[in-house]
Amino acid sequence: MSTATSSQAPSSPAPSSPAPSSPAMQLGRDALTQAYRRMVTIRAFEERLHEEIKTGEIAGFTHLYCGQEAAAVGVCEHLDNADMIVSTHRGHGHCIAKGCDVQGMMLEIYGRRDGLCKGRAGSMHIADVSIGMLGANGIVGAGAPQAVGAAIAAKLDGKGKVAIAFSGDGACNQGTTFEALNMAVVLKVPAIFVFENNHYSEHTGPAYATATATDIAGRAEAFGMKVWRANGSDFFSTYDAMADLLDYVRAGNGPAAIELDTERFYGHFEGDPQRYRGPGELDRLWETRDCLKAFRARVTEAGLLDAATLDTIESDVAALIDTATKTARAAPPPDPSEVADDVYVSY
Amino acid sequence: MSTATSSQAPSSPAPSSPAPSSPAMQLGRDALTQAYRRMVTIRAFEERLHEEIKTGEIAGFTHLYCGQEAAAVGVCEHLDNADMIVSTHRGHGHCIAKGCDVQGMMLEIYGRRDGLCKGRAGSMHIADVSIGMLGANGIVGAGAPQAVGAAIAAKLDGKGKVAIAFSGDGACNQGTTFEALNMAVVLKVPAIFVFENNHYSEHTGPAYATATATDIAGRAEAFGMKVWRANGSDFFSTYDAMADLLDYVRAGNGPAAIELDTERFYGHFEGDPQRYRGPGELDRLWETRDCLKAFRARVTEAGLLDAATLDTIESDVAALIDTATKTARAAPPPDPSEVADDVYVSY
Amino acid sequence: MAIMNIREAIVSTLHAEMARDEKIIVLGEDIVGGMGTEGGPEAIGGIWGTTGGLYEKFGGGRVMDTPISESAIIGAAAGAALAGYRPVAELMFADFVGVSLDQLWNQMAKFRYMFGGKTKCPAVVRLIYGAGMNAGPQHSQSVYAMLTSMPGLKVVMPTTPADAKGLLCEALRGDDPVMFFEHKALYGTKGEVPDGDHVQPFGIARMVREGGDATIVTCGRMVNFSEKAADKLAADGIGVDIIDLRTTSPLDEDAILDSVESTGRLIVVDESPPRCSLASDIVGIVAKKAFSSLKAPPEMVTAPHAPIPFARELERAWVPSPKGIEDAVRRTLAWR
Amino acid sequence: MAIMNIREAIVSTLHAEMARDEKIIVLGEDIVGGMGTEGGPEAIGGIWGTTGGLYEKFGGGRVMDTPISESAIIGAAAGAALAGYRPVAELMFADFVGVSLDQLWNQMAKFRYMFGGKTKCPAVVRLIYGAGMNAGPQHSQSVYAMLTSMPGLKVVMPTTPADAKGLLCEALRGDDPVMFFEHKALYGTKGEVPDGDHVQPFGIARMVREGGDATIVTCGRMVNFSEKAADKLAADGIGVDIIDLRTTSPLDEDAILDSVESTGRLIVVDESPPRCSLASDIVGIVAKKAFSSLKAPPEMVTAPHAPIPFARELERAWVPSPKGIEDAVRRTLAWR
Ligand SMILES: Cc1ncc(C[n+]2csc(CCOP(=O)(O)OP(=O)(O)O)c2C)c(N)n1
Ligand SMILES: Cc1ncc(C[n+]2csc(CCOP(=O)(O)OP(=O)(O)O)c2C)c(N)n1
Ligand SMILES: [Mg+2]
Ligand SMILES: [Mg+2]
Repeated sequence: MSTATSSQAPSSPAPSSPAPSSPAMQLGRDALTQAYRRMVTIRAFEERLHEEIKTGEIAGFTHLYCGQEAAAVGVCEHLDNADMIVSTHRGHGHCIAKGCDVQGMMLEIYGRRDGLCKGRAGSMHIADVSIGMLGANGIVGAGAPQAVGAAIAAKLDGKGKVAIAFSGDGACNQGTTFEALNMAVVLKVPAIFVFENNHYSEHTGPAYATATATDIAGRAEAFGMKVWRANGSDFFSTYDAMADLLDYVRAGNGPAAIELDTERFYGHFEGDPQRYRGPGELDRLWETRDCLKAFRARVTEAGLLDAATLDTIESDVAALIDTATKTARAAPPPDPSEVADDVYVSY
Repeated sequence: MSTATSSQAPSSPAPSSPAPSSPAMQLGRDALTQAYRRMVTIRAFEERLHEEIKTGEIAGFTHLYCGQEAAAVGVCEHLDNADMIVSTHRGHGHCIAKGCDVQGMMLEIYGRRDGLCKGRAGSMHIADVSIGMLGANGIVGAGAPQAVGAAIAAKLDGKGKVAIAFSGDGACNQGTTFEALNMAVVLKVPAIFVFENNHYSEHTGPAYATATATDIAGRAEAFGMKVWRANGSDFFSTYDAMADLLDYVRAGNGPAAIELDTERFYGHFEGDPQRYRGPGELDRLWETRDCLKAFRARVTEAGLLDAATLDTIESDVAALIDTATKTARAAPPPDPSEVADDVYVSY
Repeated sequence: MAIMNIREAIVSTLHAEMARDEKIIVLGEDIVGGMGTEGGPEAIGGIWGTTGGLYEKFGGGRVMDTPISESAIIGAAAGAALAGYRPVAELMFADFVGVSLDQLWNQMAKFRYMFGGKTKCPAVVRLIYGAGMNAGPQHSQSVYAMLTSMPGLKVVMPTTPADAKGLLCEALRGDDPVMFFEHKALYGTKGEVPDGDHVQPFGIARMVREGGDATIVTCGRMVNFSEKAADKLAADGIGVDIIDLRTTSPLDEDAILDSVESTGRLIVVDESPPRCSLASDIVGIVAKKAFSSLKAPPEMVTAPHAPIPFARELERAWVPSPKGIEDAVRRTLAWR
Repeated sequence: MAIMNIREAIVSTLHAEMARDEKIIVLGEDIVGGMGTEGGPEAIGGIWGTTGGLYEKFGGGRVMDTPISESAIIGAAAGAALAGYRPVAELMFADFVGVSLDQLWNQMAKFRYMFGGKTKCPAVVRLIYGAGMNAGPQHSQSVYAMLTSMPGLKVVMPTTPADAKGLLCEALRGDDPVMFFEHKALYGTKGEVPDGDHVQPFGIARMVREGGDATIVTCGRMVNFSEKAADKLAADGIGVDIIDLRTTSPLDEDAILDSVESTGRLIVVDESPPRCSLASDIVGIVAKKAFSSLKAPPEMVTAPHAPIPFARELERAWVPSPKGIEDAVRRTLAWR
């Protein structure tokens, strides 16, 4: 149904073998190292949060991105600070992939004074507009129209920049998402809709809540938009499809959409009993759809990076996250007297 | 693209020649007479309003349905009072086709005490829930979700009844419409979405505002819904497609959608200068897409009804509308002291 | 009389009422939980635990899990209500009125009036609201003032398990659209609940305690905070009347005016920013109708004019505090 | 000084400001009119005539006609503002906040605060509001109270052509989201408009007239109605202060309090239902901050707690009337 050849059918769980001309496989050592570092950073960040939350120190709702790292990184490795993204309630991965300061994020999630958003945002609203991260969002579907607006700006700036809206499979049932898809086509702006289909909308399967569960991209297509599909649990599949998609969009052909088939490895939010999962489901997912494992296998087999390099990245990142966490735990809280600051620029 | 054979491509303006097994052509004399009477009633009602409004007696915004009579009647002739419809800001035709009292409607549009809605609704909100007319609506796109709810009720009642949402080509850009399409499929309820594509959304052409202007039905299809297409300016084409569609929906197969290609013969609202129309456009439409002319030609040629019968219907209706209008003009206004009545059943 | 918390009172009342009236249907996001998964229906049973077992007992025809489409959820409730049913729609967070307001405000609230008083729209919308869980700026708001301002809607806010049952029964048996607010921080509140039929008519406030020195008018979680403040004041021999409004539309003006006429001092406590709030609404009514009874400026204890921040220290600073209420009472009493 | 009406003041200001600042962009439904038709762009030029010529002068890149998708319109404005532009989005009828509230309330209003004060969202939303055209229950509402209650938004409503220019310029040069209300019954109001640069800062009320016997606080079309009432009262030697708020957020409390402190009598006139309204908001502030100055119960002249009916006789009964205002003033003065 796609008007573009998809490097991977969304339903198949196995990592795809990249096209011979795979742009990802052409990446240099540094680029591959950075991609792996980013994915490992997301993984380590989330798994540490999973532990920290058990201590009761972290307040509010936290939605872990763990399992979907290849999606965020496979998309964002194509971007620079002038490209913009809008994220979701499950935004840590998008933030890290776009380059948000990990220490600032950890401080924010801990609700500290020096957090990226001064402790007002928490996990669900992290933003750093200065690097094109226009915000995680607690309202499902709210980001897509904002990406259209950012894309209007990008088009007027005329520098070939793009605006990307990350959405989940559940978000693609929200009216705002459809309005955004249609308006992006009408205004022919460089907006890109990335649908991360992780097969769950909270505790509900898309087979139930999404009339066309197996083909979310088809909905975008019905608005006359060119769409791609890829394996969101595989960096190479996602990166390659995005390379093709971005050539199309940056060339001024208007918006595009991509459906990324992926999995979340933890609950919808921390504390979720996950009774909706089948027996052995999580073990199977960790076994067959772990993007880090897939990446390691791919680059070592192809002789692009050696195991030692990857191990070093992992230990470096582990140290980084450990420091960030300890710093956050020890950091001072916000000053209650500032509760009503920054509501307006001037009032 | 349709999964059902469409008796008429939406783009072609000419009335379609009915399929040999045309259910409409099988209709008896009484049924045909009633269908024509209803279409003529809408036409006469609207053209009289067009004149009355010039006198300044009628307040507010009035959107005339004239030109689309075959759509409303081709759909509603299949319904009884237990089937439900929700309408739009351009609702007079749907009301009359569903059986609303014409005198009560005229009184309402004149803002009189004894109007169908006591003068509180005016042209844009006429309703008679007792006969399954759940209301015209001033908010574009608001009706579709309500039809899903009415369809939930119809499904629970288990009597094979349906709920129909009339929408325009412009309304199919509103998020609520998409949410309703998806939810109807998910809940598998007997909701029917009738898209009357009259090629204008206020002063804008669908080629501009609707990314897939030439194929609105395709949007419903993307939600996994079975769709039909027909000529909404031809009673026979619409009636036949709806017969097929209703067999499908009443059988419990879930929702369906139909795109009706039609034309509005007056402005978006009374007072609209219509400068967006092309030279001679209106003359051409009256010439080629007048559903009354088409009906008359069809039934007389086929010898189903004779010209005299049709003439009598027209003069009967003319008299009816004239009385309704004169009565409305002379009728008493609402009592201002009742301005805050009926807000609640009990408070 | 059984002892249960508000969550239990709501779920048991929904069970009982759905058994009583087959026209009652329930819809919302993840209210069943597990649809379309290996775990299957009821794997979770509702985010808030207020709809558990309904699907199993009454089936998917009457208990509908929906896509993430709040406008369609509320719109479907409006349509089903016009068609003769009694839908109970859940807005998982009251903040989601942002994506469904039209169907509440321009549709179900107006149908009866707009259609000439010839129809009714008996829909109940359950809105989970309020701060206290560090859910942040978009998941903690108290939107009752906005909905109270809208003619055609009734607005209800139980603070005890007994009222949760009584007010929900009244909502499900009445014929008008009801906005039923459930404070997420009060779900665990325990109390006695009358067995069998228990209907609490709207528009009748609950006199939480009578003290005579000043009148505290409040609702929701602020009732508890006001009691905390009252305990402190009692230690100094200061007695306050505490009025739990129960419903803000209709409003029990008499209860408010009677108390203020005897105390002459009014403190309104409202878990929301100050502008065009319930706090100013009550003060406006009292200033107009009990002007000469007022012995001191009415106090409004509200949150600041700011969004609700995430961090514990900030959220605590945002929400009106027992101390803030206590200080306000002392201010009114000290006023000369 | 040129004489023009409010409609002309708005369209000329948009032209001038867009020429001054290329970051200003405009979007909305049929604001160009004729897109995708044989008549072509500008065939109509906006339903309200407030955007005429913009497309021709500044092109489709900066002047965008949109589909009927209010959430996407406001959301796009929010996104473009974060991305460094100054979008001016039109809601053809203010009632359509019902289908776009989330992007106003939970998004653009909260960005700056929620994101740690490190960003700004300079979006201007033009809302055409108010009764008087028999547009019925869904096309006549004054939704300013709802938006005034929301921290992060500024709420503005000009009543003269000069203020239309001055306030719009301030909105387009400021860095916060502004809800710019245009009353459909005031578009034809004529008056002098300063040539060249004219910026009217927010939070400064306009003293329409000073009379000294009582204080009328109002905004929008009710300013005119209050003047009509004042003329009648003047004939009986009664002089009133009339305060046109100009902006309800920020609010010029000083202007209100100063006047009430000298008159001791307050009448708030508000074109909306009474509950949680701007009327009660003002009364609440005055009762709290000018308690001892008040010589009589504050009067709130509002619409009834009912939707806005269509028929002329009913709409006229719904909207506050000059007579109603006059009576309220006489009541406060007669009060002993
Ligand atoms: C408007 C709105 N409705 C409902 C919710 C509650 N909610 C938060 S996340 C979520 C599920 C989203 O599913 P999906 O889009 O697939 O994203 P995922 O959680 O899988 O990353 C829901 C229903 C919300 N935050 N906002
Ligand atoms: C939510 C909303 N947005 C905008 C409008 C203003 N409006 C009224 S009718 C209309 C055009 C509708 O076009 P279409 O759906 O094609 O119906 P038609 O007028 O052609 O019958 C618009 C934009 C409205 N009433 N409601
Ligand atoms: Mg998902
Ligand atoms: Mg149309």
